[in-house]
Amino acid sequence: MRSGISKIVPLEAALSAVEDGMSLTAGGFAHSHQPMAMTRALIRRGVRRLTLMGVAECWVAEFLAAAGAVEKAYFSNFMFEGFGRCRRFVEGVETGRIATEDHSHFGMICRLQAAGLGLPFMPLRAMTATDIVEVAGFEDITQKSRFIASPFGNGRVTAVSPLKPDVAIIHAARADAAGNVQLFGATSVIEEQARAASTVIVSVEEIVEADVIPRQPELTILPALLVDAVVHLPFGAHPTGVFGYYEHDAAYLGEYYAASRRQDSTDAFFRRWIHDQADHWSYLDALLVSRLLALRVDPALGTIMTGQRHV
Amino acid sequence: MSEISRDEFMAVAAAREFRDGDVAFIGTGLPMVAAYLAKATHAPRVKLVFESGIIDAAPRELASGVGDYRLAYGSPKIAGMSYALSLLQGGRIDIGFLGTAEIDRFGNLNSTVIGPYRQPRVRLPGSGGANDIASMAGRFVVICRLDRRHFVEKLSYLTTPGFLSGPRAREAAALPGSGPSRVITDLAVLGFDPETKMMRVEELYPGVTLEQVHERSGFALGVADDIAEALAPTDRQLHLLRHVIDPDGRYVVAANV
Amino acid sequence: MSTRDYSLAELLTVCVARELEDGGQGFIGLGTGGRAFIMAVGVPSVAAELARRYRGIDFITQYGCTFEPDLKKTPSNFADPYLLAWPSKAQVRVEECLEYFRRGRMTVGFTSGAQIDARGNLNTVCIGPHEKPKVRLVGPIAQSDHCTYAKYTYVLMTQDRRTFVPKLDFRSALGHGDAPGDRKRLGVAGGGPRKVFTDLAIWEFDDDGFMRVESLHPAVTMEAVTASVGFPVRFAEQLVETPAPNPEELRLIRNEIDPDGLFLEARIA
Amino acid sequence: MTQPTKVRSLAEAVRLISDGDVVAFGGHTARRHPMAAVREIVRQGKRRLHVAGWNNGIDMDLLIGGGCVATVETSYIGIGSLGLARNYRRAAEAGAIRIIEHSETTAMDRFRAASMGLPLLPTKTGLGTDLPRYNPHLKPFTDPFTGETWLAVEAIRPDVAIIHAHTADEKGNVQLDPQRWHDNSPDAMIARSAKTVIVTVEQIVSEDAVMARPIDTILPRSDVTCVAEAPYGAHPCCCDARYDYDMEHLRRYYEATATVEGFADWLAEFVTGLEDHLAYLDKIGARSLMGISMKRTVRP
Repeated sequence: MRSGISKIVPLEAALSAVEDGMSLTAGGFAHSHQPMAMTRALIRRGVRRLTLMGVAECWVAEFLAAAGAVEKAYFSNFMFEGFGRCRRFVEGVETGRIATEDHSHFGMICRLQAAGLGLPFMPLRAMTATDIVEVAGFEDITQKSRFIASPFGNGRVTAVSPLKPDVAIIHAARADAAGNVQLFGATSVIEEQARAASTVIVSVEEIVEADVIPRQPELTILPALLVDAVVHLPFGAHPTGVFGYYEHDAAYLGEYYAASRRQDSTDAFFRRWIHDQADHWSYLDALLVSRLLALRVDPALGTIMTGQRHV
Repeated sequence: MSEISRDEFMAVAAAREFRDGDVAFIGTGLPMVAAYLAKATHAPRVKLVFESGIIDAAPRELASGVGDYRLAYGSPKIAGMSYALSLLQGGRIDIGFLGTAEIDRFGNLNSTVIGPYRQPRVRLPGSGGANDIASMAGRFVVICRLDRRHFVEKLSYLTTPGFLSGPRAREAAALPGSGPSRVITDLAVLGFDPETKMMRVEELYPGVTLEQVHERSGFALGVADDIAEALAPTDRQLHLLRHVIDPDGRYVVAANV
Repeated sequence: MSTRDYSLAELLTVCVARELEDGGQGFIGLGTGGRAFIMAVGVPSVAAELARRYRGIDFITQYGCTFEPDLKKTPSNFADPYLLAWPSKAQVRVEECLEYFRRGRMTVGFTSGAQIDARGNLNTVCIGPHEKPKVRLVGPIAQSDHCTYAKYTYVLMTQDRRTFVPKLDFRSALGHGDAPGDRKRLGVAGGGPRKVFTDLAIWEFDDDGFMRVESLHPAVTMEAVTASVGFPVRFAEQLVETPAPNPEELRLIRNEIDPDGLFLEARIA
Repeated sequence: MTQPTKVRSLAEAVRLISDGDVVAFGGHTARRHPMAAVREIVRQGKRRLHVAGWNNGIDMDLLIGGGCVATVETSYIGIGSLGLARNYRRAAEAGAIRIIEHSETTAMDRFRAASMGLPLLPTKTGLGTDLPRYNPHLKPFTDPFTGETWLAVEAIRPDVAIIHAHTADEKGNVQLDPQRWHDNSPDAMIARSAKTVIVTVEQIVSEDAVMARPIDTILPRSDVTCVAEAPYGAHPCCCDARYDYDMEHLRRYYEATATVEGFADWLAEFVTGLEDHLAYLDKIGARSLMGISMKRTVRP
């Protein structure tokens, strides 16, 4: 029988799970499906001293770093495709405010996998013999990885230790009230992040009736058993995009990137778009609905329909 | 329009690195253009895997990156980053392409920091998939401008393994891939001496001298015995680059008319 | 009346259920709320299901374009987006759904009106002269179609001197016309109104096409009916009390067909 | 030959309407009426229109209140479950508009006959009623085969038809989503009856998108004069599976129309005081529009 318990909660209630000093991982990559509305809400609330356990959630990392909310970062790559470095994040590192622990993408994924699978370590064939495993960041280098021989005598691998985030924040396409979550398009590292994290908070574009999910169960990226709370946040990934709904807002990203040259202009940007907005709805209204609707994708192309090219 | 730009030479040189039937791991930029050029010409059976988890897409227009939804068009399989990287570790990827901030004579790369690791002078984006590709792809190609800022005697940080310290070092580290096969620059195409694993000049673009190449490297480059002038792009390749694959010159800028 | 253990809606439901014919098809319009909803939608819906279960007849109900919906999955809101998702046997194109009338397939049209006259003609257009009415109403909707083509029409409405009038301000639907044989003369295929179910009585039509009281609801007097109607009232020779629901009918209605009162207590928005 | 684009701005499209035109509207009850176009008609101050439909609501009530209408031809005008349409009622009770009465099928037959290229269609609906007295397009005639009396429903040939659909490509091929209610085919009849056909759509899409499901094309481009993109263009009416009614807004409208002054204020706030449809959407705001949205993804 269907469970009568709903996991749909208001944004602030869901984010009460994120406390100062906790470790956080976030979904998304490049300019796609990053949980930006939740990130803005955390910044508005003044979250502090976070440890990121990140893979490719560049915008989340940059915004949190710009807000002075990041203390440490385990990660593999934060950069803005088509723009360049995440300026506030790198400045935090270059001034010593943010301590880092580098990985390759797969190395980071393996550490999350180890946690998610309940294993003491995960072997991989990358990172070996490089400074990633030789040069210590804030972590005891011997506790990060070891080059080990297989007990079966069939080779040597790098073993990495588990990383278990306190909270994963994820933005997806749709969910039902029970907390089954679906996503279209590329899934970044969401499955590993959700399995690893102690608490999983998901924001979605749409809440759907319970009978929608079982029609295409293969689209379900997170079953309800992995999800602690669901927040309904249409355009909740803005200014990044959500596959099947809307593209990233290139103009907005460009505006941020220009502002991020300096901390004071970044602060002004945040004042306008985060601190001066009472909630997600006022943020969307400040952007204007018409601007958001212009980001809608075409059903066949999957992107904003621009002039069609026939080659 | 018939004058050929350095970008076009680089694109064509990169395209040549594909063998028909290769499964290639592709990132943003010039490698994307080279991959589509190869597929449209000598290597139609090349299959592409993108870091974002998109497999073998057939985009109608050039994507602005591996996260661009344009890249998903026509893809028969869209998964996640973990899936794409698992294919790499599983030995399914024949060739990868990498850019870099620094490269040394053994083809090791740095995309992490300039200066010390803690509180660096310049914090770079980090390895991302670069280390994974260099460690685990069958072979990899580096695309990089040839100058002393990029070609350095010693890396600030070894993010991504080339031949590490030289012969047999990759074997000692149990890295499954065979390492860098080519370095494509704006002046010349470089390769590696099979014995010493040190970088050497193999092809020069028309009008480029060996002296110019040596002058712009921060370390001593070897020279291949059979050094040759790089093959000029064919008319068909130029047509594809300029009118079909990258008509807006996003990654491959045509020469000024 | 106070000692009755059933509601007016239940009483009417049972009476309508007894009328329906095996193999029939009935059209139930949507789009009213409150009390009018109970009369126009609630009673016919539950009656049809009761007739199926209690009498074992086969009867197709058609809610606009929706054929034979699953009453167990009735939406709590009849706004279109919810109707869209109502599991049913068919959703036909909207202009086709009315062609079941024109092809003569519709056995019963359930209808209502702002005014009815002694010959069962109906008005849903205006009160007062059409050129400058006192009250402009919604318009004929599909009522003229019901009354033209359906084999029978059952009218369900509240009875008072405003609604039961000697002369309509506008005749938007043909009942039995102005004189006996009018429908036949006009070549109108349907049989016209057969019964009128109100809060006080059930009316039938005599051979001349005049409305007459067939039964009075419990505790309703002939005087009360006469006083509530704007035309001379005829009573059937064997005037009876409207037969009460039996316990089994009530059990089916309350426990199985409409346990949440969606239909007979108008709990559908 | 290149195929011409039929995309126009909503304002350009509505400028195709002249004062005094017969204008037919798609949609029914409180569902998928071309409300963005209706508001633009009021904004442009069109006058003396003969508006025709088969089952209408806030679309015609707003046009009547906006002073655009001389004649109304339909079977029904009401504001959903809220009640009577008050601008309509006021105008009718003041004798300020002419009303041509229809039952649903006769209203549809007007369009159906024209869309079939016929001068009339026969019907029994309306015989023995007052409808023919108040509708010059219903006239009795004798069936030449049987001698029976029928009513002839005269074909209508509107100057302009306006319907709202889900999508169209730039060439004017108009589609509805696969998930829809009864496909609302009278809209296609209404369009095919008219001399000029304006289609507003939720989204202009690629030709790829149209060609992926040709069975959902309700009007091929030869039936269409122009298409204008109007997301949430039926608001506050519902639009099949995409969005629900905006009951809050409908209620506000209903209450505003209780008085002439109230409606004037409403009109200034939501129609005449706003530059265009996008400004209207910005005013309605994200919370309302996202709140009524039922399916925003382009994926199945």
